[in-house]
Amino acid sequence: MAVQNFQVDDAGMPDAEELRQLFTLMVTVRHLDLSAVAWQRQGILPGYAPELGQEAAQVGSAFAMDKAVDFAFPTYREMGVARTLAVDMVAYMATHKATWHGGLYDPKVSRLAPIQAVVAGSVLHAVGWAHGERLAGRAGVALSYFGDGASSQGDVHEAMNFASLMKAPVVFFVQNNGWAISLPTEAQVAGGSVAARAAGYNMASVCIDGNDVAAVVNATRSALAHARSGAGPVLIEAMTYRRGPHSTSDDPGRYRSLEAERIDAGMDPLDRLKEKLLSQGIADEQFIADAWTAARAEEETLRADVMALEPRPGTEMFDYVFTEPTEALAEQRRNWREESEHV
Amino acid sequence: MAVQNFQVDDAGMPDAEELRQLFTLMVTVRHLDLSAVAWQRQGILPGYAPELGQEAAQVGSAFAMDKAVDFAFPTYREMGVARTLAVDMVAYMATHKATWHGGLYDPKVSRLAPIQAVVAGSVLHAVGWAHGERLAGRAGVALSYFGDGASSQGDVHEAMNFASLMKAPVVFFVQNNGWAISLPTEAQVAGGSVAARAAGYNMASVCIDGNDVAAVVNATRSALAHARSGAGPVLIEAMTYRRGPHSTSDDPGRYRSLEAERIDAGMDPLDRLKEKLLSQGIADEQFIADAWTAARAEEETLRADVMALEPRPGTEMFDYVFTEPTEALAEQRRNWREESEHV
Amino acid sequence: MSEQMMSMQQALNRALADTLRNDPTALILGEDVGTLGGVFRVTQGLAKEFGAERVFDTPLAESGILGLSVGLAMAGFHPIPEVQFDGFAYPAVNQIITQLGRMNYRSRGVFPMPVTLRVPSFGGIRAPEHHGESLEALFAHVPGLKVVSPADPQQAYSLLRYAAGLSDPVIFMEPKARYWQKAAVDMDTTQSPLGARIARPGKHVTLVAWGAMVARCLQVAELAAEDGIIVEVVDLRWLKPIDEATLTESVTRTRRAVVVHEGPRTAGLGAEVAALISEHCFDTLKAPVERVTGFDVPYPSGDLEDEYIPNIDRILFGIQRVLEHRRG
Amino acid sequence: MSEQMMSMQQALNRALADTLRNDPTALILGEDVGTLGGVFRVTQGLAKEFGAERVFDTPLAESGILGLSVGLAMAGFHPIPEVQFDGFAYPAVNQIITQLGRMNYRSRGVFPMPVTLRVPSFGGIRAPEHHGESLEALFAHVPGLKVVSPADPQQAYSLLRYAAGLSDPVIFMEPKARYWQKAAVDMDTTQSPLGARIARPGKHVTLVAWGAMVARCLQVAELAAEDGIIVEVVDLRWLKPIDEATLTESVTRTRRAVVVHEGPRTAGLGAEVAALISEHCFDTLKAPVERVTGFDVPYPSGDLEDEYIPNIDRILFGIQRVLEHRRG
Ligand SMILES: Cc1ncc(C[n+]2csc(CCOP(=O)(O)OP(=O)(O)O)c2C)c(N)n1
Ligand SMILES: Cc1ncc(C[n+]2csc(CCOP(=O)(O)OP(=O)(O)O)c2C)c(N)n1
Ligand SMILES: [Mg+2]
Ligand SMILES: [Mg+2]
Repeated sequence: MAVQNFQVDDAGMPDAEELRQLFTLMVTVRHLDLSAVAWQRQGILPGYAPELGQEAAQVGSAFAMDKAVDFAFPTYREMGVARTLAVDMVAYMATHKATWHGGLYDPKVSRLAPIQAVVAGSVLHAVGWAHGERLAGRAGVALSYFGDGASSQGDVHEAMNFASLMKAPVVFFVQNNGWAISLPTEAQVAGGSVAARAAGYNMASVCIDGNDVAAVVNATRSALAHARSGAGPVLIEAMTYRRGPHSTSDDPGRYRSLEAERIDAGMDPLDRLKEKLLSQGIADEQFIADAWTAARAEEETLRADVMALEPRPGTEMFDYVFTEPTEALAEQRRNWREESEHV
Repeated sequence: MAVQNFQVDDAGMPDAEELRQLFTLMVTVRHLDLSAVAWQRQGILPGYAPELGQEAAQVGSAFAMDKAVDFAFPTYREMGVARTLAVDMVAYMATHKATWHGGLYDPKVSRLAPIQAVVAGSVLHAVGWAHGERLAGRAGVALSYFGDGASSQGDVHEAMNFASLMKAPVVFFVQNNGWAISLPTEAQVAGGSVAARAAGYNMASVCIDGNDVAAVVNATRSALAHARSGAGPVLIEAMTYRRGPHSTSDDPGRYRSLEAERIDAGMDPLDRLKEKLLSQGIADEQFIADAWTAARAEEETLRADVMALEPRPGTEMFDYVFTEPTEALAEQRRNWREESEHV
Repeated sequence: MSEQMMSMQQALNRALADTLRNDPTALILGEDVGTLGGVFRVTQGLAKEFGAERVFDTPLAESGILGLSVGLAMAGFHPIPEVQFDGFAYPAVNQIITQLGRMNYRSRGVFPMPVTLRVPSFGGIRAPEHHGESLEALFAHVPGLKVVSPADPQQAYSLLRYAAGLSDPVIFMEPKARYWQKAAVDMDTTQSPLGARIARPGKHVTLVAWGAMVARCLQVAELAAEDGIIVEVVDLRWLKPIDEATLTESVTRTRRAVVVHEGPRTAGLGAEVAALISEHCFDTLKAPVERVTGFDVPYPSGDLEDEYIPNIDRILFGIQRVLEHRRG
Repeated sequence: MSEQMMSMQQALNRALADTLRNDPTALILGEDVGTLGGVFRVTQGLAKEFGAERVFDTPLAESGILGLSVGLAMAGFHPIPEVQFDGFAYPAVNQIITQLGRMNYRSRGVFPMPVTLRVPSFGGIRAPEHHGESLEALFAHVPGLKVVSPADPQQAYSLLRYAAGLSDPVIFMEPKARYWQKAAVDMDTTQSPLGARIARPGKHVTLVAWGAMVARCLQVAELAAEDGIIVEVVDLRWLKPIDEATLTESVTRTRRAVVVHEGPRTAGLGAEVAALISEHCFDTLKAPVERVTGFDVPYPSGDLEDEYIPNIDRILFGIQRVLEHRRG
């Protein structure tokens, strides 16, 4: 399935220990994702965008990163990426709690750019960052996450053209989850394949089974290595399925039937990995059960911490606008304090 | 060279009489183009964007249109298209005379949209217009002109995706003239081919010799027929060369040598057609000479008329903003007249 | 008598249905406007009733949606595009400013642009980033555009019907925080859809607002009345062109004015309103026109949005300042 | 003594060279900025001197240029992108507003955006469509951006050096009609690059302007002086943040103000200046602040641009109106 000079062999396949780690991560992410939806129903979060069904794509791709040098640019749906990168998940959930746009985690330390709400908004940043790393003589590769819907945006085209021309070390990681809110991929992506676009830019690309975490790790490792070597960007289209609603305010029943969902979703990526682990003797039922227990424990602490998260002081509205504040803004800050905090 | 379901056979090749017409048009356009540059030097026009070398691409493509139903969307460099469509050339030159942005010709009657100064600005309009024609049950096809430079713009990507999904009757006619001001195509178009992009949208495309007017007519006719039949859009990449400066304020000596120009330009499209006409006995030297004489006569009248073109009354600044004017604007108009025309 | 209780979302839906019914050239397009009926359900049921040719989903590309609309208008249609949220109008700004606002001018009237762009606007719903922006200052500055915002269901119905009947491009800014409140709507109202509207007559000070801030100003007027301050509330409605006559008439009576909006203060539309009032009422004004606005900061996350959007207290402080101004 | 006669184009070129020399993270990018040296030759010679890695041509995509700059800034660089003309900043508006202006805020200071966006701006050179636009009102309204415009070669050098040294994003609007006029430039000036500047002291009326309008206002001041009217000209320089103190100080003395700009009147930056002056000088103002501006029409073709841009007559009429205002 590889095109041009880019070859995905099996060199990057995760070993048994890695598969166990991946399973544990996927369980953690799955449980946290379902919990976040529940938190929204319980009034803890005003909203949330579930990644249900995309655990293999997200965990697998982030797992392949070299956290010492690489950097990921997420959308609003990359909770699995964040958790895999060991981002502080309270600080991550702060976005969904409406505490701070972009999250409260330190993106530099986390190797995860702030959460991005503009569809396709950060794809060009990934190219710029990657080019900068190369200019600076560093070895980092940018991992740019976006969806099938985002592929329609002009910025994605500009990003692919720039990246290919500059041979920027970027991996465009497209999660084709079948939907952009209510629009199915076939009405979104002319020709049906985002990966097929890459050839037009003389860019390497590969379309993979995004629900097979081993395949995702392997392809992402190959792509990162390719980009790191200076051979140019790679586009990975990971075919997956958005098993849940677009967000907690969405009602998929308006545009797809449960029957269609069941057929299109295919086999659950967690079940697939579990079967593999068990059938290949990589893990036993106890291991599986322990993973779920750990996930539940993690979620409980997290829930408590998320609930305890206090609103940021209003002064921060003013304090992060500029690095060198202006007198006009300082005055607005003073007025705000007088009228709202009565100081 | 054809891709997918789109086949360019020789069915649309111009016959002998058409070749003579094409030659006459190309001579007219060539002479007018060189003259317009001279007019600029003489102070008649403040600026001009020569199409020197692109006569075959422009005349040939416009010649293929069905003026009863089709519609062309030009950039700022399509003088040859305008002349072929028999647009009133004084009204056309009005743009370059700085009389009125977009020209003074009636775009509906002319089947030529107003001159467009935003690179890639009108590509989406062509798609929308084409879709509208189909909705209205009319047979029109949109011919969307743009350059190699324009292909980098996000709007072009969005237009191709929309057009292919909607099967809109559009022909994207790309004049790859090797340059976007000072940037050569290889630094502009990743992969080097705009036509190659089409496959990624499951769109028909063909790359043609844009300096062979017969090939241009033939390919454009095929493409128009394909689009008209409801089979979807087609992209034609006409390989040509910008033999002159980008505009009358440009100095190509700063970014390309005369030697490189000579090699890259190849054979002049006019000379090619002339040789063909003579060698195949389609026309004789007298015909050639007459064409030039007619071109000179046309240019002389035109020059006089362009020179005579008066500035539009200032009130028109206000009169074309809205179809239903506002009181605020009416007041500005009154104030302007008082202060500037003292009425 | 056609008066009915309905929410703004329903009133807009009704206005769109009536437009599609009466104008065969009207088309609705945008992200998720078809099968889903829009993320705010404003286009709910329309694809079903009018067919997928007249109400259709587009790919996720706002520049594409606007560029397509310009082309459709050139072909004789009346497109009613939607951008899903205020902050996602930015990718379409080039098409809006250089094409939509200029095609009639450029073509010397040959290609009018009867395009009604619906933009769910403003904040107040604890939404993610870029879902709470106020773009009226940007749009009002653009030559060739008209801009309007309804404050309640009646205005929503009347103004959308009117805007969608114009042959000029109109940016129609829907205050999303007000989508769900119900009120009586008279579908056959003879009230003029032009100009501003005195939403509550008063005498001591004029509050000028639009969109969701009108309801807030009406609340403020209630509270102020308890202290004997009789506040006049002007619902500006048209943000371009601004109804200078109504503003002047009101402030000539009250001699004091406060303009309220959600968008950032600097170069916000409040500056234009303040400048107009100062120009027209210079000799009668008892105090400088106050601006109670959002701050010059990015629209904040939900936890802080009540600190950002002008709240009742801040508007009352503004009123107090104009009432207490003493020549210095 | 480093004073030298040079044009604004040369001063800018010099400022860029000095920046590249002193700041190893500085990069220049844009359409035709490399080999060609820019269509206005502002980056002439820089690619040759500093190499193709630091001064490079991009493909023809303004959103791409700005998005790339944001990413480069995240990687620790100081990009100095150029968009070729004002009207071609529109395709980049989404990246400018939602990303460039917000990344520092969104990341809570972790990713400052030291990006200096150069935009050849304003009209007056008989150029094609979209080559004469004034975007200051749009940019000044955007949280997170600073906006500045030089009026002469000295300001060009000093302000660009200063802006390019900031770690906040600055929109640098170059008045293209003034690129070629020469004047003395002191490269070691100790004048502060902050705030506004009294370009000519006066006493009867304050003219507020920026960019190319400063030179025109200085001409007006000369002419008015012949009639005994002593005009003060304030070169605003920073369009965001606006130097309210200097405006207030000046108008407190002159008690009359006229603001002049090329962009359309409605919701133009003149409204903000007028509103600020009215707020701060309410009790001293003898007449409403006049706005002499472009009209609410698309920037016209060359033949009509002198009818559109505030000319000497229209500015003189504005002065006359504020001088003759009588309480009515
Ligand atoms: C520029 C922009 N336009 C519209 C939206 C509203 N919106 C948010 S998510 C979304 C669908 C995105 O689909 P896709 O890229 O496939 O990602 P997915 O949601 O499936 O993960 C839309 C339309 C937005 N956030 N940004
Ligand atoms: C959006 C936009 N950006 C920049 C420009 C300035 N500009 C005018 S023509 C041009 C080059 C266009 O190259 P290409 O598309 O190849 O067309 P050509 O000029 O070769 O016909 C540029 C950069 C513009 N007009 N519009
Ligand atoms: Mg998707
Ligand atoms: Mg070209």
